[in-house]
Amino acid sequence: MSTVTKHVLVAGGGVAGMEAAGALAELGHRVTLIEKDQKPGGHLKQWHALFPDRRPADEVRKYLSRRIDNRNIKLFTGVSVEKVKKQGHDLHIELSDGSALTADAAIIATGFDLFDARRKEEYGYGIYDNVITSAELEDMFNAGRITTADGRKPSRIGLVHCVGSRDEKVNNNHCSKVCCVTAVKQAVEIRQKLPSCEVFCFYMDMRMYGPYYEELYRESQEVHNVNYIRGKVSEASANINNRLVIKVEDTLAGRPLRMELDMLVLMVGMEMSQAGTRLAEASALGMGINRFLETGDHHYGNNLGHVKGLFYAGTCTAPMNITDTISHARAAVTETVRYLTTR
Amino acid sequence: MEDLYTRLMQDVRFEEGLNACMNCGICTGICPAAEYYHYDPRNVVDLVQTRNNDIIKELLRGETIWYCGQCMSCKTRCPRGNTPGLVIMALRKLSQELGYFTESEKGRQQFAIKRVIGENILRDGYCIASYHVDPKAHPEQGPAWEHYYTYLEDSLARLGGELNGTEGPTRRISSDVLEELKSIFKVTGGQDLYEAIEVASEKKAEEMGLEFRKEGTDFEYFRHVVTADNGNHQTEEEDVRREIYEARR
Amino acid sequence: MKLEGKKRVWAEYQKEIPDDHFFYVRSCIRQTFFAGSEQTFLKIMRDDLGKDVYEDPRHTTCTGIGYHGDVVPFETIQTVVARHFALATEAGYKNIAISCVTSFGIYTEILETWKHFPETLEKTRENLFRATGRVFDLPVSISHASDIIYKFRDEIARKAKYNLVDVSSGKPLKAVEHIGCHYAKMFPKHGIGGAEFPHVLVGMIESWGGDVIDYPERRHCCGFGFRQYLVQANRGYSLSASRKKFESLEPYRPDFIVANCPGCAMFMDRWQYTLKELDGITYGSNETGIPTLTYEEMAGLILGYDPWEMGMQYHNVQSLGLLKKMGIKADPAKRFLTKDGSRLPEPANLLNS
Amino acid sequence: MKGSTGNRFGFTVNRSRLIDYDASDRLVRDYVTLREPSFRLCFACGGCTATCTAGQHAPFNLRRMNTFIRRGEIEPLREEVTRCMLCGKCLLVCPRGVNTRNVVSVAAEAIKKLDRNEL
Repeated sequence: MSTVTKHVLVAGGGVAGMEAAGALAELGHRVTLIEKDQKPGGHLKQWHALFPDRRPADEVRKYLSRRIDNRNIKLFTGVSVEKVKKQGHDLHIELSDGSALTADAAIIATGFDLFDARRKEEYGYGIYDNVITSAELEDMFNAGRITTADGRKPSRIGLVHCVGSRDEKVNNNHCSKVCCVTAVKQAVEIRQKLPSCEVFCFYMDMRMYGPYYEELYRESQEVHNVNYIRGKVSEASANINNRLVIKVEDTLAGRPLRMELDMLVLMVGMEMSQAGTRLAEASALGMGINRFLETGDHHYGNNLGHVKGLFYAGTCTAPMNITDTISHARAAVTETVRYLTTR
Repeated sequence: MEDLYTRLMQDVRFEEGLNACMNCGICTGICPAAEYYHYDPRNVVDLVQTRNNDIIKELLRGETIWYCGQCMSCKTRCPRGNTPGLVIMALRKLSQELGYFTESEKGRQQFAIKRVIGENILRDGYCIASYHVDPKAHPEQGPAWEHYYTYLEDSLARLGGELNGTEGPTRRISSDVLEELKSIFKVTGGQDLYEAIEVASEKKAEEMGLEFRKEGTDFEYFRHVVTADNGNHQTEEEDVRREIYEARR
Repeated sequence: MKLEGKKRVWAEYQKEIPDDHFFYVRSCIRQTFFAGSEQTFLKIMRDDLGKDVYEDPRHTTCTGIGYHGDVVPFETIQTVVARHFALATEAGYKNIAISCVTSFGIYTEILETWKHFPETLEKTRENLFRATGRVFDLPVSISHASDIIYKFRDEIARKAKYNLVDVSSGKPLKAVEHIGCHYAKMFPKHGIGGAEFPHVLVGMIESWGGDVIDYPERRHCCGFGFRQYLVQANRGYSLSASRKKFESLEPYRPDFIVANCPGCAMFMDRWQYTLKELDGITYGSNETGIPTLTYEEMAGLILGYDPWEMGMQYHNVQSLGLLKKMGIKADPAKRFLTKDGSRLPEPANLLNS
Repeated sequence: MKGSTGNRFGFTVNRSRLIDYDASDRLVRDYVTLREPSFRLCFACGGCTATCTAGQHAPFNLRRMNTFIRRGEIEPLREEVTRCMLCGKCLLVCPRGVNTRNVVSVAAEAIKKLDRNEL
């Protein structure tokens, strides 16, 4: 336990922010945790189950709630951090409610926004009734009801990978990393909940980079009969029966393919959050060409900001899964403590 | 042999049309040609980006590049900002400049397009005008067109035009304007392309033992190129040939 | 279907269309097959809307069919288009109004090329000067002629003599809109409503009382394909693509099809005849075919123009049923007349006659 | 003038190369999957095609054949299954342990049954 108590601000109460706040508080530091939503938890609040093992998201939520249940942490919700400025040895921090505070160090953990699927106009999200996002499918899992807009039980569902990722048309050349495995996880869940429903994943590459991801992919084929078609869906439309019609090339057959579906799920990717972008612009924090925060060194200084005393944690720096986000947050805490003790 | 990829890069449309393809197939998924020909724009772009001279030469000599209909639907959606349609246009231009187009059935058709559309432009100032579309050669135009064409002068007059008039629809383009057009074609390489098509076609006609004339459309070779159909344009033969070829290398 | 979603897209793709003073360039295909449509556009602009539209008889084809038929090099077509800009410059016009969608796509492509590769603009200036001694200013705006009708659609609605409504039932007519590929697929931001949900014809149809059908093959090409129609051996491609659209739109029982591209309007009419002859298929209610209109004809009908003076009889699928539904009294016996009213023989085998 | 089509237009509606998933059926796939369950494991790496001896000399592509089975595209399958020499080299390379050789045999069997309306 550190002997000198310092005050650290954590901007963002999602997975990274909660873990960082918890770890700092555990070491005896005073933490102010700022969350823009009414409740902490970030995107995890919406998720039903997690890849690769489909454990309930609630288990991780509970862990994180316990993590910030510490009297050293002061949580403020419904308010966001708008600007961070170096002032002598301290950091001067401005909040969206007009108040300001001073801290010895700060960790930015403003996270990501899900890609706005309306920007991929060819898929008709927000126009055709049964085009939904991966997040909305989680809502359905939470509600225990997977149905079309008019309440029918779907007999065929398609999942489109890389929506808003790897696509210069929406100015995102980066891979969001987690969508492939999310698609596989959701495909398996659909097959388990609706055994008569056929499921198709439309992918360009299967990026099963994490432990047990490839195994899940294999299980999805071997046990759950999930279908995979290699090709980026070109467009979706609705027919007279209000079923969706998609066009895609089956690149492994080298021929165009057409298929009717009851539901199309868009695996929306990660973008730097709007709140984080605002903060970065106001504070002149560098952003990379992918618009996430640029770190001090992408190999060995991946938690460092360019301002002394300012550290980064989680998906404000790049897309990552929960495991990596928690590790990244802990690493940010290590860097913060080193800074505070050697300053 | 001259590096064909370098030649292609000199075409601004090629530079614009080809970045790096990741073979997602979004182009082929909505390509009208992919449905009715053995055609896969994704594959064409992937072959070109190998920068392999032999592969590009095969494309220039083959049927594949002539299947595209240039609707440019591929441009709208490519996540890498490529335009396979523009790549095709650059390949077609080079194929004609090098005379390779006569090696394929679909490529040989360029002669007919030059003789009809190409010459309409310089002779009349139109790609196409009512008096060019003879219902006998265009039965698909149907009875409405046959009637319009038969009574062309009357039909046009009722709609506010004048056949061989000086203004309005399908007016006669004056000779000084046509001289300007010809001059533009001379200065910009249009005339050279026309000549390249003529020279290679005449050579091919001789090789095939078909009658060829320096003018018009009423002779064996012309009729041959507009009607010939070997029935193989939807089969996988091209693919097979390429696979064997690549395997040998 | 959620209309709000479409409205959001439409709001995103609005472009500046000038109010007046246009330099009009004709279309090879439109003046050949729909001469009355171009004349109707000019009449609407000049007589109904009081606009200044200038036409220089010295303008020629843009060579677009030759360009997309691959016998005309890019350098050549750039220079031909530059010559049209020179004519506009000489006449003091800065707004180009383009009849043809292929031309519109080419003008757009050329201006974009000149922007991204400035050396091509310089080369074109040099080429044009060497060939013709002409110089040109870049236009301030280029609009497709349908953009301009779109801009004035509400003014036309206020002057409307007829609406896209079935007068006997009071219900809106059901329209299929078809947008030429080169209108917005290459450069979505240059098309009203963008590439995925173009609003240019939808806006007209809705302003004039009709309903629009959204069907699965809405965005598919009519199948012109340039060389794919020009050469007889390839025409199956062209026919097949249109058939794919007909099969997809048929279940919605549309009252008519309208296109902003001259080629598309022509093919979607001609192929209905060919499919009937080849395969015995006739689309539309009572299997009489689906009338295919140009947007100029549609606008003309709204303003009370005589359908036969616009040339609507020169479609294989006749519009008598449609006209009746709209309450337009047009004597079928007056379809095939000369300018001074003498009767020409009637063609046989028209659809929906 | 008449083309090879024999009609007065000189052309006809073209045959579609589109894979229309709603027009085809998956009888052959289901038969193959039932009798050779490892078929489900193929993830289209192409190892089989690369090592295939028959594929060096004839247009045979096992990886693509698997795709056709999955999509219910029977016509291209008919010829494909006859081209395999059943040497089994592909078995050695498959990273997913698919009994590739048996997939071909079972698919050939399924087509025969399909033609006799026994599927």
